[in-house]
Amino acid sequence: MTGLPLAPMARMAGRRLLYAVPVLLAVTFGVFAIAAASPFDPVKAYAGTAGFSASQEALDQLRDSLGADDPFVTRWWDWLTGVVTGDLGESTSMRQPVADVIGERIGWTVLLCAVAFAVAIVAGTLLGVLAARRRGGLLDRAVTSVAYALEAAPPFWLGLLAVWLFALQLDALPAGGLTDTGTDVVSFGQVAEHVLLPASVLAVSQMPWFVLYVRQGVGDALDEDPVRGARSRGLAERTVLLGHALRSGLLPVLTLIGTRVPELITGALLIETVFSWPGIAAATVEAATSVDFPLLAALTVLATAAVLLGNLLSDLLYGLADPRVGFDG
Amino acid sequence: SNPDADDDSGGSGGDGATAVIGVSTEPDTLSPLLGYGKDGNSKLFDGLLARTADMELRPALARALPEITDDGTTYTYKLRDGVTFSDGEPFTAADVVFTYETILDPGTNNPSKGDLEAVDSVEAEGDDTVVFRLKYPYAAFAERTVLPIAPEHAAGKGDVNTGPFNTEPIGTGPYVLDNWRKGEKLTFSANPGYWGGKPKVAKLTMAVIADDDIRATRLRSGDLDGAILPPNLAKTFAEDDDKQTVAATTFDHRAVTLPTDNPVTGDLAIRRALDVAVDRDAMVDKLLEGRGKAAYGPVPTDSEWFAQGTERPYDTARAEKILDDAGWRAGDGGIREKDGQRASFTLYYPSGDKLRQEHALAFAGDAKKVGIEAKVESGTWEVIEPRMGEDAVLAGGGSPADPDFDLYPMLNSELAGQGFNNMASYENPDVDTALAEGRESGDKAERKRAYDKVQQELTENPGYIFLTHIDHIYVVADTWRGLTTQVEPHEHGFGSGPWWNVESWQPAP
Amino acid sequence: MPADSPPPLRLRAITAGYDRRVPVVRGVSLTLAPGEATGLLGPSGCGKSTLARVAALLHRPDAGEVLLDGEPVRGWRHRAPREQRTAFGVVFQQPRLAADPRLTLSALIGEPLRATGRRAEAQDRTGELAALVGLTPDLLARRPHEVSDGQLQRACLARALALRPRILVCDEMTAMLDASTTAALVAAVEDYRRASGAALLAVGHDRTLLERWCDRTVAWDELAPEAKPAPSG
Amino acid sequence: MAETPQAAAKPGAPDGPQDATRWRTRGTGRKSVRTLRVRTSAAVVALAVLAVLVVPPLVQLDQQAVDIGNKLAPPSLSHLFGTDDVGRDVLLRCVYGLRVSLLVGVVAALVATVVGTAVGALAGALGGHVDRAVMRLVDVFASVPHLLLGIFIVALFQPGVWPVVASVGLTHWVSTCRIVRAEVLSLRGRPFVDAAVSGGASRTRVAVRHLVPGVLPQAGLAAVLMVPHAIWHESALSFLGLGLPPHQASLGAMVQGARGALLAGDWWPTLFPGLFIIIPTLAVAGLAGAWRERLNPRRRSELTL
Amino acid sequence: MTDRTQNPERTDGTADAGTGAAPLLTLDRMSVRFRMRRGRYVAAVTDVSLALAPGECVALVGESGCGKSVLASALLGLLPENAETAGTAHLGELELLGAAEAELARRVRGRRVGLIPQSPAAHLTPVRTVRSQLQEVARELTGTRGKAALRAAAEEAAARAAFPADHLDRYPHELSGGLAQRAATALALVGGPPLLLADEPTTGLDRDLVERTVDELRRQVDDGHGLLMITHDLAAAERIADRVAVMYAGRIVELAAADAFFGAPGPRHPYARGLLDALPERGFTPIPGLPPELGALPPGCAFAPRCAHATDACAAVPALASGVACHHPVPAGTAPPHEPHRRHGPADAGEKQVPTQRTDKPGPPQRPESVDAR
Ligand SMILES: Nc1ncnc2c1ncn2[C@@H]1O[C@H](COP(=O)(O)OP(=O)(O)OP(=O)(O)O)[C@@H](O)[C@H]1O
Ligand SMILES: Nc1ncnc2c1ncn2[C@@H]1O[C@H](COP(=O)(O)OP(=O)(O)OP(=O)(O)O)[C@@H](O)[C@H]1O
Ligand SMILES: [Mg+2]
Ligand SMILES: [Mg+2]
Repeated sequence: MTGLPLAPMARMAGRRLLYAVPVLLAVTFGVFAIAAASPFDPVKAYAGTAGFSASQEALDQLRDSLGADDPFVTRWWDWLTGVVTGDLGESTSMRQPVADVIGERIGWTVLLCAVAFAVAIVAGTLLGVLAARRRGGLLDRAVTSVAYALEAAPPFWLGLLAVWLFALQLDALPAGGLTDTGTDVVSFGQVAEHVLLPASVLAVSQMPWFVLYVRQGVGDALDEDPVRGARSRGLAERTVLLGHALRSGLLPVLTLIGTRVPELITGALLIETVFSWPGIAAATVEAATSVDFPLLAALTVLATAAVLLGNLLSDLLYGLADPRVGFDG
Repeated sequence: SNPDADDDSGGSGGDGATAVIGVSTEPDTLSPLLGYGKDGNSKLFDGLLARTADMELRPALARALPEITDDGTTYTYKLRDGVTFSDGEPFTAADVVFTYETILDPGTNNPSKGDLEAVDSVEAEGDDTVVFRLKYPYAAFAERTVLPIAPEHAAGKGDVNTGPFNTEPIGTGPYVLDNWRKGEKLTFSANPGYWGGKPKVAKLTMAVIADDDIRATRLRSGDLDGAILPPNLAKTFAEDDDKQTVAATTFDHRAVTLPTDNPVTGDLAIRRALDVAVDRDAMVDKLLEGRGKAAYGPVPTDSEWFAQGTERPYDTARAEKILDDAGWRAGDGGIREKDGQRASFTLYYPSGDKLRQEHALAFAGDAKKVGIEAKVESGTWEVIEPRMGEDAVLAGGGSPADPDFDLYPMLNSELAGQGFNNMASYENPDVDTALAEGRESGDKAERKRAYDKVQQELTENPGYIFLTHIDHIYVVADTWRGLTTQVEPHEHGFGSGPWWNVESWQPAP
Repeated sequence: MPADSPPPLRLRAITAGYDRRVPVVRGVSLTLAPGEATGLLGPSGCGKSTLARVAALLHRPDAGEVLLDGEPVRGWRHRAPREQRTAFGVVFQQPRLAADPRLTLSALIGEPLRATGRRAEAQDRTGELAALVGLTPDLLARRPHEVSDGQLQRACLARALALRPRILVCDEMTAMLDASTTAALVAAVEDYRRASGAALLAVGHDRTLLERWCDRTVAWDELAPEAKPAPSG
Repeated sequence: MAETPQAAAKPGAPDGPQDATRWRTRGTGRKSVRTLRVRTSAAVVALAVLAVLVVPPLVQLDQQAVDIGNKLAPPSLSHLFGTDDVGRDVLLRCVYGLRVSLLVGVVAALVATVVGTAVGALAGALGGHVDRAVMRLVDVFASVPHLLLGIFIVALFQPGVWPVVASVGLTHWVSTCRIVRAEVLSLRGRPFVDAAVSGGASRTRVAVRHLVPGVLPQAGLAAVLMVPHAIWHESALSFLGLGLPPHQASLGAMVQGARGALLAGDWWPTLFPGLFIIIPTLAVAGLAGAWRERLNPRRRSELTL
Repeated sequence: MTDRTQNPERTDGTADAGTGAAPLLTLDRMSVRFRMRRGRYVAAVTDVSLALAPGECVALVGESGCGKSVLASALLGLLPENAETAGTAHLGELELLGAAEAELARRVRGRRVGLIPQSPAAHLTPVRTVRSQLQEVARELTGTRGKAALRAAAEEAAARAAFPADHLDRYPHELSGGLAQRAATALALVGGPPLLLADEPTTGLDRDLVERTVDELRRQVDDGHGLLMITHDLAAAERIADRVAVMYAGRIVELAAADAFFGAPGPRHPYARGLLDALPERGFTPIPGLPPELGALPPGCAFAPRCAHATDACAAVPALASGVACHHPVPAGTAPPHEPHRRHGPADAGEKQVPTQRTDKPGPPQRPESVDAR
């Protein structure tokens, strides 16, 4: 009858959109500032190995032509005014317009992250519920121990292990790339097969938080009166777990959806490198260390947008999931 | 930019072999104007000259080796006829002039334009002759003209620094670019109209795999046909029947800089003691799994430029004697002292470089045995660079083409402390003189004498402790015959490895 | 108590609710005379608890005025000065929800004292209050889920009395309790009121009880002429 | 919940109503297992702390002692955990590495948890405009990719423990903050908060006494997860070439640096530091789990240490 | 306290129900205790024996904290982990106290035994609307499928419990106390269980609603369902119950037919009399003394410390004999404390409860001198 409380949700989304502007300004300014303060030298980075033997004159010329001596505020302002007119600038480290750099790669990163995140959330929630069902039981102990252990395992390390196991020992999945090395044809089947391993590794590296928070939330909820009430009504164990305990214990999990986005990006950054995935995250480190301001700014904006969206999504979801919280943020 | 835009690769499966090669980095650009392929073997392009397996220059787009006149200041190249770019346009002298002039243009962000510093002017004389005039006689100049030639009609359009030519190159080379999916791979197919004949390997893929271990694993899983690997991983393929290991000898050295301004590393006795205290053979054996050579200078022992007799055997007793004689006496914790100065210095290596870390640790271990402490620290180049004047650095480098390329910037006192040139601020007037002689003389014997002198001086006053020359190791599937390598420089990009001449590979019978 | 002193609590034309468009309480006025016990009867769901929360400065009304000792109240909840908030002792309708599950009963009872910086008294006063409401010592160390609802309600009453409020608001305080306990707690409240002269607003459904307990019992519809009929009829 | 009841868990206690009564409980009597686990965890943590505090100053061995002639020696009596690829003793480096990694992990986790809980509780408890403003500020922190900030911080200073700690601590409080805030938002409308307000509690008091205890389990979980996470974060930085210098052996970097050796079949330089990360992590998690159970008012009465 | 040598008298069983049918629920010396720290125990329910026939309603009354709710929870296996049980509780063939969790969950709760929990607001899942919880129960217990059918089922259940339909889409925290109570009742009625345990089903309800609820429950009983109604609302108990069980400190101390209990001759146990006397329409005087500590019960009769009639005999636990467990029961036939009460039935449904006339307005109840129990 009532459906979703669309009006307050829309108001919240609108408010967030307004706030996004100062947040984006602050973040990009901050990134320009720290990048400028960092000892990385755009000229050396541009020159790469050639820089070691380059003559001072050549370097000076390069410095001049890259505008590397301009104060960062100027560069930020230039970038900003450029962006307003639709010009994202040109990436010095990729020798390409920023729009091209991003356009070519962003889709694959989104695909990887989306699949991984979905898997992490669904599988993490399921495992967490199963573990919480019998706290202290064998399954619980196994799942929690593995979760903690995984949290200590860096994604690139998991990636290596996964490649070793699935590509080498079992020969079940391709070890990297977007398509088979021998072909350039991007077909659905190829991509689906190739995304499986990197996405799983990324998902597994994200899973511990979901598993443990679901376990904690559901476990606590199981001890409380509402679950007692649900049990007394004769609901099936599954309904009690999913419909009551999980629903009550879901709040932190929904919050995680927002807060794990930065971790997801960090993870993607490493996973893309390990699996030769042609996405954008791997370019972040290069953009940062070569102080490629236009690219760095664009990537930061993307990351910020992802984070803000994730947070908005989780805030909306927990307004829906817990009516006591509401859509006030 | 659509990833699946060009797909003419499907048909090539039938009419030719394919090769998939794992490389660790991808190029920033494929435009020669910004430095791609400047040392030759660029696959997509040709230079005026090219190198043979023995690093001899041979004609490529030029019909013959250049004619050198005016006391070595004028180089005249006659161009090959009938060469076309892969888009069908003919190759002319104008393209050569365009290429060199664009690189030298101050607006072009080509960091290695210093290589062409000697060039005064480039002129076309007719369609098939190009004349380079130099500011000063430069014996090694011909070596620079392996630089790839870009077509004026294609590369001249758009911004040279960020234009589309960077990612969609057109050249005269044996291969054309099919597709470049950044971060994943580059695929090439054989250029059917290649002036040198269509290559047997019809399709060439360079898969970008940054991590050594992953590269090794993918090679093992059959995903790759060949890859460059560090020695310890290459070793794991030794027993593999369908893999061959190809080791390229190199000029790629690892050395510890001993800054002159540091009271410890600047001390001659310390330098000489360290020079004989390091167990180079053990390093080759253990760190490189035997894939390399002990280094006594930038020039490897098997180079024709090596000054015979300058090898220094490992001799801790001698090192201790040198130190004792110089007044460095054992002090606290086994570290020597002299006039209140502890024989201790800091040794940086660039963080993340495992091989250098191992060299640094091994060096420190050896130094400790004779009572000298090298405190190993790591840092990014940004951290290291300002400290190079006082602290030792585990440096690397090496370029096989000509001894001048290495020795001059490394040892010339004029370049002391300038960027990464002469990192140890080495100052030795005799060396300076010899370097100038070697650089300017056109006579090979004369040059050899000069460089011998330099190497001799290094034994007397080692400003760097050279440790090893590192072989570059490639593991390749056994489906190919007659793989060779060139002598490789420190940097090994696309043009190195057994695939330096992939265009002439023959499939195994 | 001087007769001309202003009423300790006066609600004037209060409109309150949880959605401005459909207020639950409309135009309700109610005055508590000094020392007087007022019983409030009304059908379930009509807004009694809401009104009680407004009166205790816990819920901001949409319109209308609350006068405390003749002074209009300007802020609600934390915006109200502490003296105003603590002038009320509130016993909530549902003890299970009104008790922090993490506190033992003795902490629960002593909490207002600690919160207002009277930590020193807390220990003694807790014991006193517990005895007053008939909580045996073994219960004091337990947490809410380890005691029965009635026992918890006793603790909540003790908590409400901890700061010696001038006005007691008891929202269905005895609904959970058996007759004997009801009588005992009412006696405890009355003892307290006799000693302190506090006014009382007792919300309930039991006319007999309220009439027996209070000086005056009002029905909900008497308070707000225009109030719509209670949703549950 | 027990699936099967257990008959007569205990004979009637002397003060029970009937000595001869046969009592059954629906609990599974897992308490003893739990107690054992908590004790083991405590022992492991104590051992780790002891190792970290006592061994390095006591042993005075040079963990950097390089002996390339003896590289990748398998575990033996002279090197219990074998040697790594430049011949350093793995056991000794594990102990030193534990020191650095625990320092990085624990300090970063503390920073993240304390800052996150404080800010989250503040925003959640105050609500309204304060909440919005604070949370947007938090968004700013959350938006700079963690590793990026880490790279900048580490590059800005020399690689070392404190930059790494800062780079982990400064970014990771955000998730704790949001988790705490969400939970506080949900808690602060509960009737027991009304009761506290009416009892004269100030905003801070409400937050500290009623809201924060309610979110401590969540915050505590984040804290525990942060320890191994910080360890991996450090190793991710070393993966990118920005980790700790070699004289500060860190477990994460040891594991990640020994990948090649593992592929070549030499497992010890990977396995032992890996275990040195995982076992203390599990022990800390075990203790923290017990602590969280103690926070849970419904489980508290059952748990004894 | 070990003098319980005689067989515990089989309490009067189903005779009163007048149906002669096999009992629906039979409790035999059922006990529940809680394990506390330091090896101490709280004896919440002790040796309760009781039978409940189909079509019968037993009202369980007693002082707050005497163990009523624990008894109900125990029957559904919903006790916390530190609880231990003894004795038996048979629901037909099934022994409830020892039954497996799966058995209880799948076949007993909601289907054969319904529970209206005390503190209903706390027992609703806070993050879901009343409607969704009602529909869920309907789907699981009655197998109703389809959107429309579920809606109808939910609305019907709500109507039975007098829960207003326009409040169905609210979340539990948006309900008033009375609304939550009705929601809980509606939820328990959905499955139509043969045995209903109603723990204070009328708290927070006004008189009209109490009557509607009680009548609805009575209708269930008249349809042959059994009802164990735990209540403090003696008027409601009187209106609905066939028999009254009075519990004190975990034991049933009196078990009597409702008319006899509320009318003549009235309760026989001193505690029960005190309870009735405490009603506001009667004396409004609490029973003196503090409620007993269940963790440290005195040997013998737990009520003795507060009992005016206590003698040395009370040092032994009195057995429940002919409906009362007391060494000095008020003899049957003593004048009832007050005027006769009405029985339930449609005839008097509309009749308003007439409060005890009060000749003069009495002051607030005086706190009696407490009898020091310690
Ligand atoms: N937090 C809330 N949000 C929305 N509506 C609410 C909220 N709390 C109560 N209501 C609604 O306001 C109305 C009045 O509730 P209130 O609790 O004041 O009633 P009450 O008179 O105390 O009833 P009862 O006697 O049943 O306790 C009810 O319809 C209830 O559903
Ligand atoms: N989990 C528990 N641990 C220890 N003691 C408990 C626990 N739950 C209940 N008790 C004790 O058991 C006794 C019986 O509680 P119960 O809830 O059954 O009382 P009740 O008769 O329902 O009272 P009320 O009328 O107040 O609801 C009480 O004295 C209570 O303190
Ligand atoms: Mg109410
Ligand atoms: Mg109860």
